[in-house]
Amino acid sequence: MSEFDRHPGGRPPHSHLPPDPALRVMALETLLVRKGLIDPSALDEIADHYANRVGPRNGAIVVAKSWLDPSFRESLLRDATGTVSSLGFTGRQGEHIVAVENTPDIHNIVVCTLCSCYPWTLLGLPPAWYKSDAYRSRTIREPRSVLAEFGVNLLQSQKVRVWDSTAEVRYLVVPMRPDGTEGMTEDQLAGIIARDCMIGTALPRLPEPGQ
Amino acid sequence: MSEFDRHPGGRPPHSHLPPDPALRVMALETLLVRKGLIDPSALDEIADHYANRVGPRNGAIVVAKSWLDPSFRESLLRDATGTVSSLGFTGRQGEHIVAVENTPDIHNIVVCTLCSCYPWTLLGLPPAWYKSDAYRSRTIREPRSVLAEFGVNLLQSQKVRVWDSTAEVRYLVVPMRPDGTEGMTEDQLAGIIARDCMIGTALPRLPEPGQ
Amino acid sequence: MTRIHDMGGRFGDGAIAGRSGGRVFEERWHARALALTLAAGALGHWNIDMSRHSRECLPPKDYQRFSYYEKWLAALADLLVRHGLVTCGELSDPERSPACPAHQKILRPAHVATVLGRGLTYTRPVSGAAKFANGAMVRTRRHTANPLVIGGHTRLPAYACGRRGRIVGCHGAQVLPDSNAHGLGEAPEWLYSVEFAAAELWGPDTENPDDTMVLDAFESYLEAV
Amino acid sequence: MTRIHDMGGRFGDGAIAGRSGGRVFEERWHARALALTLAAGALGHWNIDMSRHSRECLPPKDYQRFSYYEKWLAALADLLVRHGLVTCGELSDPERSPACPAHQKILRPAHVATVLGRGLTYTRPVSGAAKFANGAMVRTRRHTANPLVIGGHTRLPAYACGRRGRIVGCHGAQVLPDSNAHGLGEAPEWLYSVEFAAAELWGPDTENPDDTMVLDAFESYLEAV
Repeated sequence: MSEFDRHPGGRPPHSHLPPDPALRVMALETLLVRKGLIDPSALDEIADHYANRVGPRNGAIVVAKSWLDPSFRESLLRDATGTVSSLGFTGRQGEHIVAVENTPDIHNIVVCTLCSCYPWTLLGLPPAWYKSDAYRSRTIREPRSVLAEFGVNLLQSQKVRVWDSTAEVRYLVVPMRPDGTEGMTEDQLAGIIARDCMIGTALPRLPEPGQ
Repeated sequence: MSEFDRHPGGRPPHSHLPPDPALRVMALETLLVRKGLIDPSALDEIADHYANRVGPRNGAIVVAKSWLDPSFRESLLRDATGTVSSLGFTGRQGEHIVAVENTPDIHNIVVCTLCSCYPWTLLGLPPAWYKSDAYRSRTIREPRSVLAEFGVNLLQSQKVRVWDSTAEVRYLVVPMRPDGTEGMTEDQLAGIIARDCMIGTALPRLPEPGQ
Repeated sequence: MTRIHDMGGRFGDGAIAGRSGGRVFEERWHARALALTLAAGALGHWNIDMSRHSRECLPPKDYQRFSYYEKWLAALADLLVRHGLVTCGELSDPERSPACPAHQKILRPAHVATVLGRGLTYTRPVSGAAKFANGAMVRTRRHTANPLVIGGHTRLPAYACGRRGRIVGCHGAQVLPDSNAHGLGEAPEWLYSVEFAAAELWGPDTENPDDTMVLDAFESYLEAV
Repeated sequence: MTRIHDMGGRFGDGAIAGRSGGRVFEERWHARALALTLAAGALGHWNIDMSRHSRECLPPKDYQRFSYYEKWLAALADLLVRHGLVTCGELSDPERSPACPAHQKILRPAHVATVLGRGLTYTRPVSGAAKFANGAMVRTRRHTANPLVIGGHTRLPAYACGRRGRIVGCHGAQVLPDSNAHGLGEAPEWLYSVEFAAAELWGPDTENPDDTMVLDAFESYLEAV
């Protein structure tokens, strides 16, 4: 047994917390506040940061710019970390960004098989499905089956390239710009670039006429 | 997804049974009796067979005979299936037996990493620990650490050989005959050969003097 | 990776609990679950490899939380539905099911001792001699995958894929689980015991380089080296 | 086999649930669990690799039954005890713990935006050039085991052990998780993207032989072929 698998009394420390998850968090917060390790108002700030300040709109702006500006696109593909930093998109779980571009030949999709690595600075926190066992176990082996569940139909000619986020590099998928978006502004374009397009599990879609 | 992993409605059939295990068995028994698939008195017979008719005494007799009779030993090591059949030890989960003998050079221990294969005809049903994840995952990689948990201290010179029961062959460990057993009868010898000695997680011990 | 059951060598499971033993059946329902499984198996709709595969195919969340006989029960329910003997609706409400006449192969108490005591040999005749002799060096195949069925049953554990070992025994030709589990025939093959050095299997996690591990491998799991 | 978290390629997990998305925090306690983990991390007693390893070391039964933030919480509790900041007794009865003065690195609300927005680069200077050029063929090491610590942390997934691939990118030299997770120093190494043909990884389970999988691999995970 590794030393990490040995627990005195056979019980790992976390088993001493209450069984209900909400009570478990409360117990831990109470304890850490008493121990002087946590300032509860910092917790509110952190929650607010990820609930309201970072989210997939950041990534959508990056993609929209790359569609509109060839030199931005070139810069993004060459040095995404520097390029998105210049837009102020920096921080935890976004320290090293690589942009991978879909083409008529290649469709990219991102997974983290070992945990749930994800570009927080560009997409916010990952959705529950991205962190699920089914997505983690299956995407790396059967990406086309997973894509079909998400309703993504690839071009006949497209190969799939799956990126397993195994280090601190975070991947941003740059989808192909759909037909019919000529003349749209950066803001309008960002509006059709949903979060999943930048993970690789969706394709940008024009709003239905009349909507 | 393999076809075995697809379930209409996302729920595998077993999830339709009641949550409590005892009720689950009862529901299934009720259903199978109604469907004409099960005769409940056959269930009593099966339970009685494994509770009372087969058990580690069978294996202990085989080992004791091998200690007492060199030609039996030779026959057991050459063709265990035939040899134990001649004693009437035949049946389910004992169709193909191989006996592996401990020596001053080699200590044998048996595990089934993929499920819980075990020589039912010679040892009865496996104990809960044999079927546990911890035994299955660890024994094949760190047999000495597992043996230490069972209180087994090997001779300095002994190598460990772990048998992973991956097919329909079932392994019987033949322990070394301890000193001090000279003159004991087959029945007396069988009395010191506990079940775990024939899995490889214990060594035969003489009863304490006075017991 | 195959499935959750293929756990040989996994870290994290902690100490082995309940080493002192205990009763044959710790709960009355354990005996009933075992008996139900054997009695339903006697109907002949599936074989032992299908039973094993049904347990392996339990969702990992269920496989990890279920106790041993809960796995048996769940796998039995899944087999019964897969083979058309019962429906999901009947599982959730057994009383709703109509009473049926007895199955023609229903196991009666008078036959239990005979059936259990007889066993089922897995040895089969094959044409041709065994490919590997005792002492031959072999390598296991590189992928644990079943070559016949995607996600299918196999008895080559993941920890032993692509590893060099030595033939230390031959058990004759036996039914191939990879085929039999999927109703593709018994496809018997020569079955060998293959011995591996601990370091070949575990690399830096080797506990003691003098130790060895032996597994039973079908001929198609092996190539000469 | 490493641990239960190393599930890439595993069969049996079924359909992907909840694909339509949902709120950032589905429950209020999710936000609290995330925030607690980040705030406790800011105290500087452990690094991200230790956090990941703590989650990986959850017993498989817990890892499979816990939801995502339950894993975070449990791993946080284990880290706090391992690093001597709290005791098991205090976890079961927080009110019994004496009130303590603030830790000198306690995260205050005014610093949250700065700390989260700054991030932590993992790039480090190393002496010597990268060993592999773009386009070079490499093979991953044969065992997923951490060579420094038995049962230790590594970022080489089991499905990609002993496989041939091609270098398709280099991300500079970065902190080596295998060392950093165990307090053995940052031991930076060149980090590459390595691309594998699907069939090399999955053999008979390959979904489409035209597809590829790319992972980030540290130089010591690779050998030239």
